[in-house]
Amino acid sequence: DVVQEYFDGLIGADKRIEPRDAMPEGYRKTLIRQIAQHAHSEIIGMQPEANWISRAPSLRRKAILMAKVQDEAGHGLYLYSAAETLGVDREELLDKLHNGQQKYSSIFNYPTLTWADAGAIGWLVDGAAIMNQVPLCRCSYGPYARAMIRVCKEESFHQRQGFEILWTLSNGTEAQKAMAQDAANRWWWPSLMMFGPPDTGEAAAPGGHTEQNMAWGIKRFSNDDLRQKFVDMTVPQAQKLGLTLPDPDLAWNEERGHWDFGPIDWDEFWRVLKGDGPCNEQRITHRRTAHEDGAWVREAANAYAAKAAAKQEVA
Amino acid sequence: DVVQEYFDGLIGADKRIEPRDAMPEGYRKTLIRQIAQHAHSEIIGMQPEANWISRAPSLRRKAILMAKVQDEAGHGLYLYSAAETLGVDREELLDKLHNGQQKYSSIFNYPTLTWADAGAIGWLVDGAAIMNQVPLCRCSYGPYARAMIRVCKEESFHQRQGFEILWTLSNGTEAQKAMAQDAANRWWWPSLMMFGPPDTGEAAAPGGHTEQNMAWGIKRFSNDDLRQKFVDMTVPQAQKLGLTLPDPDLAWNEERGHWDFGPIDWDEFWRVLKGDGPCNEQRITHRRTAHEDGAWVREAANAYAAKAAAKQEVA
Amino acid sequence: MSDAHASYVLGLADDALIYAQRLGEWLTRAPQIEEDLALGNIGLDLLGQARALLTRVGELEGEGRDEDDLAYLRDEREFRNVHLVEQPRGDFGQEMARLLWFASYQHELYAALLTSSDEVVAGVAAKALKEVDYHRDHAGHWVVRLGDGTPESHERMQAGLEAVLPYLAELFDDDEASLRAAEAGVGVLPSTLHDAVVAHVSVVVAEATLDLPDDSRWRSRGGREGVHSQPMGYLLAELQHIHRSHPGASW
Amino acid sequence: MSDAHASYVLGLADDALIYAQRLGEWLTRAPQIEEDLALGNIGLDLLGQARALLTRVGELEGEGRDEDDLAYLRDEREFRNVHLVEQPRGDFGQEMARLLWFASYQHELYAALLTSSDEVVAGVAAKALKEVDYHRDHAGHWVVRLGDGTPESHERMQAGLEAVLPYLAELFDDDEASLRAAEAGVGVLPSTLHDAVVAHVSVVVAEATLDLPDDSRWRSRGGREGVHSQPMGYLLAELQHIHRSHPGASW
Repeated sequence: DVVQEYFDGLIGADKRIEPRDAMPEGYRKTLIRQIAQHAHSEIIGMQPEANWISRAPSLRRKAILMAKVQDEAGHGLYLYSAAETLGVDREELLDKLHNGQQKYSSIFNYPTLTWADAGAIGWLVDGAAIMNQVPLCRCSYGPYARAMIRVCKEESFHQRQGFEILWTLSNGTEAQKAMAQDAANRWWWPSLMMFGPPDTGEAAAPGGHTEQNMAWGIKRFSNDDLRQKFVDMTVPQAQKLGLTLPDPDLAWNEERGHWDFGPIDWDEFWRVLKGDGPCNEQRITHRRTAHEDGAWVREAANAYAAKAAAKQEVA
Repeated sequence: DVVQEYFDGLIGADKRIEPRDAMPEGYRKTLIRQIAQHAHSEIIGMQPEANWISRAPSLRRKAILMAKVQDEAGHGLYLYSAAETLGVDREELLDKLHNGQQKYSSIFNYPTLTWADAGAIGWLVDGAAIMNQVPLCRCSYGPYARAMIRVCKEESFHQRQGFEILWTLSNGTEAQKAMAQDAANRWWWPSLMMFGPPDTGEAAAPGGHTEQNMAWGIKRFSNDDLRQKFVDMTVPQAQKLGLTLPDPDLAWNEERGHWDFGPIDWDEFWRVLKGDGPCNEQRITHRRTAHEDGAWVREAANAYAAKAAAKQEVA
Repeated sequence: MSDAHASYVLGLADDALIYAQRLGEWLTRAPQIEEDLALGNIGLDLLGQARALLTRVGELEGEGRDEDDLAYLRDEREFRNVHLVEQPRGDFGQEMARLLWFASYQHELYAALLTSSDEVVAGVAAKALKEVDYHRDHAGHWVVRLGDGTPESHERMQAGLEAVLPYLAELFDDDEASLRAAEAGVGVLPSTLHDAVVAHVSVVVAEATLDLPDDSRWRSRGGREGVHSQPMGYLLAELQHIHRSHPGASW
Repeated sequence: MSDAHASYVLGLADDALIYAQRLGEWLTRAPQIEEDLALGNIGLDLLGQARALLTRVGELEGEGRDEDDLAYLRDEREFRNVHLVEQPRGDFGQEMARLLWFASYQHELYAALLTSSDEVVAGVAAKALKEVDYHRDHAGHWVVRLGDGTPESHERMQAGLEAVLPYLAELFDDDEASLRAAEAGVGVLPSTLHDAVVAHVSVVVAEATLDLPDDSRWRSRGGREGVHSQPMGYLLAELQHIHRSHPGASW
């Protein structure tokens, strides 16, 4: 069929697919699901950090944190817009988030217990996110790739800010050092889980689409490859921070040229993914409440816009 | 008329009127209004202190404060019961509180801004209340007089606790001393206003009922007499606390054998009484919200009681 | 005196302290004045238990910390209470659901601690047992009245039971400190209390014409290791702010 | 450098700081993502103003206090903000009513402070004037959209205007510090800003098909003397708790 041939040609030539281009339904659906999940993660991901805005321990940090959470709202907007180029609208995607039909990154189902968590999220969670996202800047779908370029630029800024928070803490009082170490202890393993289930073995995702997604140019590296890259990048940073990562098996493997690391608790991963994490319920309820409380405002804005448009037509 | 003669005879002999006794409508109405206002004051008066339960600076003080606020709820209950002996019910009185038809002591329209205010309320506000209430222990209406005896006993306990809070503060750090002095500054004048408008002069209450109430044995001393007694009692206590009362005219008058004090801002008194105090709106809204939020609970309790009674009848 | 001993007692103390803090919020907000009184009383009882237990923890530690040092100067990660007690106030039905479960739990707990090898703990348990007997009854009566009251109250009371459900399993988790405290005869294994607590609550819930909800889609974890839910930080900010604003002051 | 000078600037700073704190609460709670962004932005602008002004206060005092000492280590009675900005978050309509009034006030204020004899204050005013121009517009657009939107939004927006009404008079009270700061050419008398602010708001309210509410039955007083409303203590507990929990630490 002509559509498929044209599409395959573009993909084969490593060219970008644009909204005007015809594309296979599977490709479109996969992209919508992935971009939406990514957008939802930005929006839900605001919550754990917003939890510290009111209590940030200095005004400078408060300002940086507010700006960061705001950036995440911005990322959400770019990404919903990218998804909308595929013929869905934001309201529909939000409904799917709220009723559980679409997911967001499971990392945001962990609570932020101390100020150091604002640092650990920047350093580890944004660090892992960048690792996942940088390849997406070359994704075959144009609007997604362009959104990712913008997102990645800001994320790496956030990652440095997170590192800087921990740097200050680990050079601070005993209590601050302990706080930084505790945050590293709690966020390390969930960060490794952000790359998704292993490529092979018992815990691998049943019926994974990795191969197809790679063929489509939506995915460029396997989960385990990205995870290894992340570990290799992060271990030296932890050393610089003077923090111990909570894995006794962590060791440099001269032969592989990589850091070895211990087994991940995939039971926890699947448990949290399926809804039994510390904050799944709270995150969705918070989000849903904001949306429902704001319904009258959105309706009013639409009604006003309609009236204004009608007036313009008359005039 | 026989009722009036019998009633006058009891009053003349300084005997107690009891619920079974016939009484003039004016006496009954005056008592209902006064007892209700008194009960409302206990209930609204819980709020300024409850504001400090969650933040009390030691566990011992937290426990004492919780017990005190609870006692006030208890006082409210005795007093509503006393009013009910006059043929009204609590729900009706609460409605009148909530819709502004009945008043509560205006002192509770001032906010509690610091922990020291918990002390100042005990020391000054409870102190003034006791001064007003002790004579009521000999009030002509039996149930009211008996409720007052119980209330006064607990109030004087609270007054001592308030004094003790301020004593600790004024023997504490500089910041604590300043806190105690600030509380005395803010609560002194409103406490003097608790005795009501002056007996004579421009600011006197128009159409006052003092004479009639005295004849009925409901009131035993004039507002100004009670106020003077309060000043005379309190000034030496302030000296003991090392606190300065915010009145440059305060001076011992050898001739009168009383403390002279400066002019009271009766404009402020009338303004706050009429609704323009710092917390009038907040106090009533808080109270009304609690009542409305609890409506379903009270309805359920009634429905359950009715069902239980019906079952008992069948059995 | 092992660390586990102090840790175990600290868990008991923090449960009581944090729930007292939440119950204190009801004063001036209860559905009727009698309940301002009752919930204040229950809060006071719990505060009293917390004070005695915190003082005991201070003795066991031997570092000179008193009840106020422990209540006001620990950070969130050092609090050992379960998530159930730190959750924000819901409606009155939800509070009665929480109180019924928590008082039933404390009832079995303190009954078992009567024979604690720590005499102070045994003493606290003896006094507290009478208190929580009343708490449990009080909550039970309300659960029945609300469950078997009006259609609205029935629905709300059922919702209250559902709302607290995810926080119940944690009450019965055998954490490290309780394992070692039980071995030493100081404490009791929480898991051993489960059946009696459920039995008591089930009777009340049945009388209330309500359903005991099924297993929850998720459950809280980690309070005993100081991993709390987000409302905890705000609760502590309120609890500790004034005390921390005046370092070293006496009150 | 008089005390009145520092006090006056502190009042400006605290208004901005405390309102920034309230606006920060909207992040993750706004009716649409664009508003999370917008309210976050406005909060950030105010926080920036507060930081610059607090730093200036520290210089004027000459006691070595920096912006964080002033924000985190003052007690409630030392804060000089008006009651309007410390009130708890209402619904979005009420927030837009508050923002419209406050930004209109700040607009006239900063316009007048362009010629302040305190060059730092004049500099902050110049930068802030552009910011609050946007804040005022943003709030104005929403007031119009909500007032002239649906029947529900009309009603809610009207209720929002009523809800903030009691807190407006205080914005224009000439307190001691402002009297002296105005005399010295440092500041401006709040009362002189009143008419222009009301004029601007009136135009917006009329376009929104709403009514400017009549005088309030009561009005707030005393914020500039550190006499606040009860929500202020809780706001400060949240703002300051972590900072105060780590005396002397750097962040």
